Amino acid sequence: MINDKQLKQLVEAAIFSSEQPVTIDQLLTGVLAQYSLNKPRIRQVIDQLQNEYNEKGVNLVELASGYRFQTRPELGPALSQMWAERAPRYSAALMETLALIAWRQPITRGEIEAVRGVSVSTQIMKTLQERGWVKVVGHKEVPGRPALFATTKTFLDYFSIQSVADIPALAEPPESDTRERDNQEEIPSG
Amino acid sequence: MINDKQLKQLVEAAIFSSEQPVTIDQLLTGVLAQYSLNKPRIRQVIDQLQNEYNEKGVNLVELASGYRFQTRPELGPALSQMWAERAPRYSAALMETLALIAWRQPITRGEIEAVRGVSVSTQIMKTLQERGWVKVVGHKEVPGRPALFATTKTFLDYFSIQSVADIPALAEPPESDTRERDNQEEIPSG
Amino acid sequence: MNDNVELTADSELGEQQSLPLGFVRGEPVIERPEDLYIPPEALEIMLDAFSGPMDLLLYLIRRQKVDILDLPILSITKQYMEYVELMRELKLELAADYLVMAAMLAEIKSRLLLPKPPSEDDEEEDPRAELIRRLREYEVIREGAHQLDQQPQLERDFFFAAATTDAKDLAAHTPPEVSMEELSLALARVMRVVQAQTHHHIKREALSTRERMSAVLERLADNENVDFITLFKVEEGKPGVVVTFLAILELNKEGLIKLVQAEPYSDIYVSRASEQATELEA
Repeated sequence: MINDKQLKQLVEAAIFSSEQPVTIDQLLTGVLAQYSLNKPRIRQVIDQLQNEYNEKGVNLVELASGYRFQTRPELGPALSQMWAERAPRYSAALMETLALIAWRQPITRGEIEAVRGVSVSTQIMKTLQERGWVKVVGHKEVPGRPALFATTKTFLDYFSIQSVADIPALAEPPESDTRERDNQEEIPSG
Repeated sequence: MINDKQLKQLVEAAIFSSEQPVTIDQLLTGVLAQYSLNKPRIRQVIDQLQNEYNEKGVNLVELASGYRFQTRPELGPALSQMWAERAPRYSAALMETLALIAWRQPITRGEIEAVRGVSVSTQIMKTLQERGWVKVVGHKEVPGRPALFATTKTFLDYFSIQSVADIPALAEPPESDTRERDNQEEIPSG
Repeated sequence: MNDNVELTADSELGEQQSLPLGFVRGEPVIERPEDLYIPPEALEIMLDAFSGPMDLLLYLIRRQKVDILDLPILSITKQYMEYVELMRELKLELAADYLVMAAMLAEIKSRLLLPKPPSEDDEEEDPRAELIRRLREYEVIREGAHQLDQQPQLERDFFFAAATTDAKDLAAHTPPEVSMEELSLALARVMRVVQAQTHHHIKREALSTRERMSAVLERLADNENVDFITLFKVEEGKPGVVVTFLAILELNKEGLIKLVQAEPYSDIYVSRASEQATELEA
């Protein structure tokens, strides 16, 4: 025999420890197999649990495939912070392209490629524009009329830079750095 | 600002939805980053939650690497029936190797073999590392530079121990043994 | 696990009367060995159950109910050898480690049986000492392993209680955060590249036109027709472009390369003079 309290604990623990939603049938044939219990009894226990968890950080919900505990919907945005580091990071190539546009705007893709010594992928330009950081401000009057890219106000807001004029100063390479590189026989990539 | 109820829900949901045990620091810098809260406040919330879950099917426990919700110990037999396929059995050879690493870390494979009087299979070392119980923490500065193995917090969490010292037999080596080991350049276990 | 084995062994004690007689070191075993009342099937299970020769040795000592410190080396060695021989007789796969231990026991035994030299110095210890030390050390570890196994284990005695969350999906759709510092670092990298290029202007000027001529020829070796423009590297700056241009003119003058232009203002193609680039001519 199993008393009400034990039964509730067992159902609660079974649903919490399952990797998949759990049905009442699975409970009856699984953890509760040794007791003679019926569906209405289990449903009653689940009702009680749903009430108990109503105001909690996790709720007991019924899905098409069974019952499971899930976090309270309105906590989603705050909880997503926990996985923030999982969000993909921008590549060095994207950051350098963005830096170049900010510093040398308006600039064509070809000019960016000339400085970086490697081609700039279409995906990078697309990402920068989708993020709202970069936009086309015109076309250079040379053969092919390439687009001229510039940074947006959204970009400035994001980085809290007062004006575009502030940007180069932020990245002025230190003296030591220049000296050091003079001693190196470095060939630019590309 | 966040009120007590919301805070408790958020902490509860964060611990329930994390794949790893969660520390108070992780809560403060993660889900709670936008609120100015301090450790004592969070500890208070965790105390409340521990009380609330005291009689439930799952309990909030503190492990070596943080807080985690886990099923009530006495429900183990019933639940393990339901999730039998999940529970692996470990050989005596594996457990002895693990115990040796736990107690004598950092230790080389050769040193393990010397004590056990039998070669340690590659499979055992692989299993221990795949489970995240054991990791290579360095190399011994002797010919061949053999890897030095140590146990992880994951290992402590898995066996619900706070530290290796909690295992009585391991905590107290026999008299004669202690004497001898004093002469060695022993690195304290971490 | 070893406790189970012991139970199996003990339960067989009364029932098992006949054992296949084995050979120990080539000598037939006339008498049934003491304490060895284990049928082959059980022995096979036992061999699996023992985690190694140390485990087997400890088992034999415990069966005699003696302290490890009083290790009765003669009887233990005899029993151990009997086990090993029996394992061989039954063609059980025997780990080499069991034979290593057998050799060690035999050596200790012979040292014990040898008369002690009269000028024995104090340093000389009991031949059993090292084995006793190892056995005690191993016993502690084995006990530790046993206690570890008794600890509540995740997924055996308790389970991780988890709740699913939509927060992960929310996080995945959040674009990466970028700090001002990251942007500054990116800009610094770009500026270093620009500086390196400036630096190269000076270096390239020092380059001889002859060297560049070789480079251009080398470049042409694999390609029949090369777009004139591609021979220039923008990042070399103006001086680099000039050196390349001079090299191309010189190569042309020396008849080493051929410059082909289909029509005025169209692309110019360069090829090695030895190659017939007729197809490009209008």
